[in-house]
Amino acid sequence: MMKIEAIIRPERQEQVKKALEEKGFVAMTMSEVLGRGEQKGIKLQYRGGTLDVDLLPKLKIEMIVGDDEAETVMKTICDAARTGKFGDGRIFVLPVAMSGKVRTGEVER
Amino acid sequence: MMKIEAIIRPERQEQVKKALEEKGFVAMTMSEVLGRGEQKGIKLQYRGGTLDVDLLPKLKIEMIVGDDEAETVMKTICDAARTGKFGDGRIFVLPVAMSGKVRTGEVER
Amino acid sequence: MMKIEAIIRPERQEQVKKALEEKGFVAMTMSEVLGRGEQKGIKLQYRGGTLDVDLLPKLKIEMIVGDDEAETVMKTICDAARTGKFGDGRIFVLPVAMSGKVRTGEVER
Amino acid sequence: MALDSGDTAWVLASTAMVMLMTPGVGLFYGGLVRSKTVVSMIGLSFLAFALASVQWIVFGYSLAFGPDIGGIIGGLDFLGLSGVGIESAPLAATIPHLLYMAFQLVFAAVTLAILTSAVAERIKLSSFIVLALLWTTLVYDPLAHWVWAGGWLAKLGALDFAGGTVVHISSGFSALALAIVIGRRTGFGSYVMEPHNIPMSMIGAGLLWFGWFGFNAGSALTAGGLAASAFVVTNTSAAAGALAWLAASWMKGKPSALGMVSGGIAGLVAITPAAGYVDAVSSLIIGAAAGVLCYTALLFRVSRGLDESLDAWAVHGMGGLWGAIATGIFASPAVNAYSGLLYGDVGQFVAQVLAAAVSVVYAFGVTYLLARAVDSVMGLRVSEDEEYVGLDIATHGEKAYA
Amino acid sequence: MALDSGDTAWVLASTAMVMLMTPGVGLFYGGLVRSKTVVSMIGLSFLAFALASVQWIVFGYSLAFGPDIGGIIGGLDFLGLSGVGIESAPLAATIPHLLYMAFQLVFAAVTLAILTSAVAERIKLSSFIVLALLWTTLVYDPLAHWVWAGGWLAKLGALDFAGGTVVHISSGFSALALAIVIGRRTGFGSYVMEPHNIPMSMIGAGLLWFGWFGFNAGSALTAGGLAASAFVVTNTSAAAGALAWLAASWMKGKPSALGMVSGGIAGLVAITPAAGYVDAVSSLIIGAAAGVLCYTALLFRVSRGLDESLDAWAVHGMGGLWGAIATGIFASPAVNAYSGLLYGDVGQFVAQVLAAAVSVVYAFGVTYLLARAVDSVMGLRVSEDEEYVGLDIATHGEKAYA
Amino acid sequence: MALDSGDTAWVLASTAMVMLMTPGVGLFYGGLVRSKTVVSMIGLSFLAFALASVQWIVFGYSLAFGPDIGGIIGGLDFLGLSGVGIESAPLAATIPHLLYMAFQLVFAAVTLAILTSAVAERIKLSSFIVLALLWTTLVYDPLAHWVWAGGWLAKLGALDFAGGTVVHISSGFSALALAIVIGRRTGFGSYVMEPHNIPMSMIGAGLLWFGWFGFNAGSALTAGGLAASAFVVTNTSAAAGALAWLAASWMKGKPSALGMVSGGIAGLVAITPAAGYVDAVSSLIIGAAAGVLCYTALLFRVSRGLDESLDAWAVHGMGGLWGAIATGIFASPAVNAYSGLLYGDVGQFVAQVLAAAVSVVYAFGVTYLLARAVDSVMGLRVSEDEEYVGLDIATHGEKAYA
Ligand SMILES: Nc1ncnc2c1ncn2[C@@H]1O[C@H](COP(=O)(O)OP(=O)(O)O)[C@@H](O)[C@H]1O
Ligand SMILES: Nc1ncnc2c1ncn2[C@@H]1O[C@H](COP(=O)(O)OP(=O)(O)O)[C@@H](O)[C@H]1O
Ligand SMILES: Nc1ncnc2c1ncn2[C@@H]1O[C@H](COP(=O)(O)OP(=O)(O)O)[C@@H](O)[C@H]1O
Repeated sequence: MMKIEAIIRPERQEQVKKALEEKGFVAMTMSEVLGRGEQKGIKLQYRGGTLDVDLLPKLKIEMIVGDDEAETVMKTICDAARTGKFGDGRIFVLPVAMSGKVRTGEVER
Repeated sequence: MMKIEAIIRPERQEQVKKALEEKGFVAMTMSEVLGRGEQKGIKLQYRGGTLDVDLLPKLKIEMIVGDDEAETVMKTICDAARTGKFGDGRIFVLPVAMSGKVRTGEVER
Repeated sequence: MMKIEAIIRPERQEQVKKALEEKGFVAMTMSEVLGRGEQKGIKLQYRGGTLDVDLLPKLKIEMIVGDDEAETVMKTICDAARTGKFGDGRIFVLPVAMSGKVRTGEVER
Repeated sequence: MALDSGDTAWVLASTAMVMLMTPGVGLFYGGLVRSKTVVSMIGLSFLAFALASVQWIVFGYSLAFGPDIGGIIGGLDFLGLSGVGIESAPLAATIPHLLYMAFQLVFAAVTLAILTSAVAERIKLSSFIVLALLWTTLVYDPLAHWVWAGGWLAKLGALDFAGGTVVHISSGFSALALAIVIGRRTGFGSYVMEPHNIPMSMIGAGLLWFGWFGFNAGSALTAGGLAASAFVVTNTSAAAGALAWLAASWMKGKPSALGMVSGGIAGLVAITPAAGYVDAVSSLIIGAAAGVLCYTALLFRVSRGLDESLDAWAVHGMGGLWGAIATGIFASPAVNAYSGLLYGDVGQFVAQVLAAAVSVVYAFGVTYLLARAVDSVMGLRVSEDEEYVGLDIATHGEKAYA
Repeated sequence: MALDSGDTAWVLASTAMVMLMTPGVGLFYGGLVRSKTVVSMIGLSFLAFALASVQWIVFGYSLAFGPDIGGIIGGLDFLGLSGVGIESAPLAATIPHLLYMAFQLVFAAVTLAILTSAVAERIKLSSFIVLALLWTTLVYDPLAHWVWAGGWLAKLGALDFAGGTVVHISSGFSALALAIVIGRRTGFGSYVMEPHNIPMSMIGAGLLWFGWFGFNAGSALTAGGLAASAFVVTNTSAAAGALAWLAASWMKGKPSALGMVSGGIAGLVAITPAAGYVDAVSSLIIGAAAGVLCYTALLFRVSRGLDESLDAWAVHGMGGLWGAIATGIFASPAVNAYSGLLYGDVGQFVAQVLAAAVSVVYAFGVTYLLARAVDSVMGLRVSEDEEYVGLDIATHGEKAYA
Repeated sequence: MALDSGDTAWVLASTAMVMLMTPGVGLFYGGLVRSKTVVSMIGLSFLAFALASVQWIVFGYSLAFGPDIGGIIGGLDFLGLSGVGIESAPLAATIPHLLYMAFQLVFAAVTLAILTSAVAERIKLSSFIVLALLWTTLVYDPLAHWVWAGGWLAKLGALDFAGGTVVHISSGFSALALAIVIGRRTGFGSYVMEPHNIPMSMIGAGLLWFGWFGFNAGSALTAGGLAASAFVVTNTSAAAGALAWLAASWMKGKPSALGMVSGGIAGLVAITPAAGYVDAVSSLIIGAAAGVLCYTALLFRVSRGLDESLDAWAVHGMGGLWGAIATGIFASPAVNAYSGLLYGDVGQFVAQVLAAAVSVVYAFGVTYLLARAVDSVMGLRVSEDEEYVGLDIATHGEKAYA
C-alpha cells in the first residue's frame, strides 16, 4: 500500500474530490494546512515596498491506496488541481507498512 | 521505528488515550481532520431527498513507536476506538528512517 | 527523497523558518497540532492538587527534501527550535517513494 | 391620566433592551453547545422570538392581558390588537397601550428562548415550532394572566415584579419537564461535551446583563424612583451572584469564569421578582445566595445524569424559585408598599411560596403533557444520524464556521 | 414649542441605537465573507461610519437639511454646524437641533455601510474612501433632501417614515450598480464562497434588529403613541419576514437559519418607510411578503451570476422598494393622517410608486457613473494577487484569527 | 427641584449603556490576547465589574460622593447606601439619588476594567481581586471625589465633564505603573504575540462606541441641549480619531483596521473631559490629534520594550491627558459657561494642566506602591508554567474554543 499526500489549493477541493470519485477513489482524509513553495508565496507591491505573503492556506489530502493505484491517483489529483499558476501544490507518495480497520479490527499488510 | 497514523472518532479520544497510557504509550501528536471512508459518510433523509454528509470530523493520532510495538499500539487503538458502526476509522503504519529529539539533539535511526 | 516531520514549539516558528531559509530550504507545509511527550505535558500545582495539562499546542512542519539533505535539515531545525526545556519537540524522517508537482505534472522518484 | 413622554421614552428603550436579551440567550447557549449545532442553537432563539412575536400580536396578548375571565384567562377583546392603541395602557397609565403590549411581548419571547436549553442539539425543527406555539399559549399566557393581569394568583396577593414566576420558574421548570421527555443527547455521559466557544457565551451574558436593566427597571413602567431602585438592586444582585458562583466553584477546585457569568445571570434571575420591593443590602444577599444555589442545582442536575443541557432549570428555575420566595422574605416597606417576612408580614411570604409552588407545578405538569403529546404525534427528536452529524448541517444545511 | 425632555431622551437613545447598527452591518457582512477578508469587511463599516460622520458635520447635513433651494438641495447655512445648536430643531420642535442632526447622521452612516456589500473582498481602500465621500454627498444627501427636507419628492406627497427610499432603495440599488461596475470576485461561480462565521452574522442581525427600534420608532421624533405604534409594526414585520424566509427556504430544500435572520432584516427594511403609517396586521403582511420577495430576489441574483456579494440589493433594495409601495397600499388613517390604496387614496399610492421609481433610477444611475469614474481614475479593485491573499493581509497587513 | 421623567429616562438608559462598556472592554481586550487567555481576559472585565459594583454599594460611593471632608474624601454617611434613596440627587436635581449613584457606579466599574490591560495573560487571580479592591478604593474613589464631588481639584476650577482625569488618566497611568511592577509576559519581545481574534476586538469597540454616548451625553444628567451637544462632539471626535489613526498607520506602512477602531477609542477618550464644553469643530481637532498622539504613544511604548499589554496607557492615559488639556484650550463659552485658552481664559488652561498632572502623579504613584505591596505579600504573577499553558486552563480550568 501507498500513502498519497497531496497539498492543493483549497478552492480546487470540489474538482479534486469529483475527479477522484469518478475513478472510484472515495476514502480520504483532509486537513487545512499552511504552506509555501520555492517561490516563497506571493509578493505584494505596496507603496514602493513589497510584502512577501508566505504560508498561504492549502488543503492537504491523505489517501491510502494500493501500490498499483498510486500513479493513477497522483495523476488524477494533478489534473484536477491544476490552475497553471504558482502555488498549485505538490503530491508525495510514501510507503505504508501496514493498515488496519478500526470497526472490524482486520489488518492488512 | 514505525509511525502510526490513526484516524478515529473524536468522541473516542479519551478512551483511546487511556488505553494507550495503560500500555505505557504516552507520547503522541493529535490533530483535527475531516474524513470519509468507502461509505461516503452519512446519508440523511429529508423530505423525500437524501443528503450525503461526507467529510465528517475525525481525530488523527500520530505516534512514533518501536518496530516491535507497532502491532500492540494498533490493536490497542482499534479496541479502544471501536463502536462497531461505520466511520470508526483506520490505522496506518509507515516506516520511519530516522528520529531526533529537539531538546537534546540526539538522533536515532 | 525524504519527508521531514518536525513537531516544534509554536513560538519558535520564526527562528526555525529563518534558519531554514538561510540554508536554502524554503518550501514547507505547516499545521497546528496538539501533542504530548513522555513527560505527559506540564504539571500545574493548585491548592494542594495537581493538574496535568497534556496536549499542548505544537507546530508541525513537513518538508520533502533530498536524501542527502535530510540530516542538515534535521540539525537546522533542532538547533533553531531548542529552548532546552521539556516540550521542545521531535523530528521524524520518513522515506518518500515518489513526488509530483501539480502545476507542471512532472513526477520525481 | 395623560401619557408621559419620559415614562414612554424609558419603556421604549427598555423594550428594545429586553428584545436584545433573546439574541443574548442565543449567544449564551450557542457558546455552550458543540460547534456542529451553534447555528441551530442561536437560530432557535431567533425562531422563538419570531414565533412569540406573531402569536402575541394575534392572540397571545389578549389571552394574557385581555379583560379577566374568572381569574383564569384574558378575554379575546384584544385579538389582532383590536382596541390596543396609542391611548394610555390599562395597567400603565402614563404610556401608550401599544407600548405596554410590546413590552410584554418581548418578555414572552425571551421566556420561550430560555426554554430551548432543554432541547439543545437534538430537537426536530417542526416539532419545536408546534411545541413552542402550544407552550407559549398554554403555559406562558395563563401564568402571565394569573400573576400580572388580575388573575387568581394576583388576587392572592402574590408579588412578581418582573417575572420570577411567569418568566423564570415557568421556563426553568418547563425545561426540566421537556428535558425528561426528550431524553439525553446521544453520548451524554459517555464523553465530554465541552462548550465550543466560551467567549460567545460571555458576549451573550453581557447582552443579558444589559438587557436585564430594561427587564427589571423597565417593569416600573415609569422613569422615576422605582425604576432607579429596581436598577440598583438588579445590578447588585447580579454582581453578588457572579462573585458567589466564582467563589463556590473555586472552593470545589478552580474559579470558573463561565461560572462567574452564569452566577451573574443567576443573580439577575433571582432579583427579578423582587426588583421593585427590596433594598440594595437585601439584593446582595439574594444574589449571593442565588449564585451558590444555582451552582449547587447544576451540580445536582449533572450528578443525576439529567441532560437539561444548558441549565435553564438550575439557573432560571431554581433562581426564579428562590427569588419568588426571597421577595416574601426581604420585601421592604421602605421601598414599596409591601413587607416580607423580615418586616413581619407572614401572609406575604405564604402568598409567595404558594404562587411559586403553583407555577412550578403548572409549568412542569403542562409542559410534560405537551411534550409527550408532541413527541407521540410527530416525534421531538431528530434521528441519531442527524444528531451525530449535527443540527446545523442536518436540519439547516449550514455550517457555522468555514 | 419648547424642548421636551422625554422626547429628547428617546431620540438620544435612538441615535445611539442606530449607531450600533453600523457595527451590526459590519458583523452581519463580516460573517458572510471568507475568513481572509473579515477584518476588511467589518473595517469598511467602521470606515463608512467615520467618513459619513465627518462629512455630515462639515457639509452633509447642510446639503441635506439646509434651507431648501428649489426643492433640489439644501443651502449651505449649516456648514460646519454653524447655526445648529441646542434650540428646537426646525423639523422636530421638541428636541434640540443638534440632536436632530445627530439622528440624521447615524442614518447617513449606516446607509453607506450597507453599500459595502457590493465591493466585498475586492475593493481598493483608497478608492473606497473617495467613492464613499462622493456617494454620500451626491446620492444620499440629495435624496434625503428630496424626501425629508421639503424637496420635490416630499412636495409630491411621497411618504417615507424612516428611510425606505432614502436609506434602503438608495443603498440597495446603488449596490447593484456598484457590483456591476466592480465585477465579480475572482473565482465567483467556479467554487463556493461559504460564509466563514454564521454566528457572527447572527450577532450582527441581533444588533440590527435592536437598533432598528431606534431607527423606526425613533423616527417619530417624540416619545409617544406614534413611536409605540412604529415600534410594534417594526417588530411584527421583522418576525413575519423571518418566518416567511424560513418557510420559503424550507420549501426549496432546508430551512435556513441564516435565511431566517435575513428574512428578519428583510421585514425590517420593508416596514421602514411604512412604520408610522400602518397597523400591526398590515405589518404582518408587509413583513411576510418581504421575506419571500427578498429571498426570491436573492435566488434571482445568484442565478444571474451577479456578485452583489452580500445581497444589499436583494434585501435592502428590493425590500425597500416593496416597503415604499406597501406604504401606498396599507397606510391607514387610523394610524396617521394618510391613507393608502386599501383606504381609497390612489394618489398616495401613485406618489409612492413615483418616489420609489425616482429613487431607484437616481441611485442606480448616479452610482453607476460615480463608480465608473472612480474606476477609470484610480481603479476600484485590488490586484488579483491581493484578492487571492485576501484584503486583511493584502490591504491592512492584519490577520483576523491567529 | 422635582424629578423629571425625561431626564431620569435618559440617565437610566445611559447607565445601562455604560454598563455594556465593561463587556466591551473585555471583548476589545479579549480579541487582542492569545487564544489561551481569552476567557481569563474577558473574565477579568466581568470580575472588575462585579467587584466594583459591590464595593461601590458598600462604601465606595460614600467615599467618593459622601459629604466632603476637607476637600480630600467623602464622609461615610452613604455607607451601604443609607440615605441614598429615590429623592432628588444632591448633584443632579432632576433624577433620583439612587440613579445618580448607579450612573457613577458603572463609571467606577469600567475604569477598573480598563486597568486589566496591564496584567493581561499573567495575573494571579487572587492578587487581582485584592489589588482591584485596593485600587478602586484608594485611587479611583479619592480622584472621583476631588474632581466631581467638591474636592480640592474641583475647587481649583478644573473641569472634567465625563472622566478624562478620573477615568482615563487614572486607569491609563495606573496601568503603566502596574505593568512596570508586574513585568513583561514571558517571551515578550522574543516572539510575536498576535491578536487572536480581531473581529472580537471590533465587536468590543462597537459596544464601546455605543456605550460612550451614555458615558458622555449621559454625563449631562439631563435630557436636553447639553446632552445633545455632548453626543455630537463625542461622535465627531471618535470619527476623527479613527480616521487619523488609520491615516497615520497608513503613512507608516499599511492602513490598520484595528488601528482605525483603536483611533476611534482614542477619540472617545480624548473628548470625554471636554464633551460638555466644546463645539463640533473643536472636537474634530481633539479627536484627530488623539488618534495620532495615541498611535505615537503606542509605538513609543513598544519601542521601549514595555509590556503594558493592551495599551491602556497609550490610549486611555495619553488620550485622557490630551483631553484634559484640550478642555482647557477649546472650552467655548458658546457651549457652556467656561472658556479655554482659545477664548482667552488662561486660568482654565492652567487648572486643567494642574489637575491632569496631579491625576497622573497620584494614579501612577499610588498604583505603583499598591502593586509592589501586593506583589511582595502574595505575588502578582502566576508561575511561568501556568503562563505558558495559559490562564484559561491554568487558572480557570476552561478552554475558550473546543
Ligand atoms: N518541498 C516541500 N515540502 C513540503 N511541502 C511543500 C514542498 N514544496 C511545496 N510544498 C507545499 O505545496 C504547496 C504549493 O507548492 P508550490 O506549488 O511549489 O507553491 P509555490 O508556487 O507557492 O511555490 C506549498 O504551499 C507547500 O504547502
Ligand atoms: N483509504 C483511506 N485513506 C485515507 N483515509 C481514510 C481511508 N479510509 C478511511 N480513511 C479515514 O478514516 C475515516 C473513517 O473511515 P471508515 O471507518 O472507513 O469510515 P466510513 O465508515 O465513514 O466509511 C474516514 O473518515 C477517513 O478520514
Ligand atoms: N513518540 C512520539 N510520537 C509522536 N509525537 C511525539 C512523540 N514524542 C513526542 N512527540 C511530539 O513532540 C512534542 C514534544 O515532545 P517532547 O519534547 O518529548 O515533549 P515533552 O517534553 O512535553 O515530553 C509532543 O508534544 C508531541 O507532539
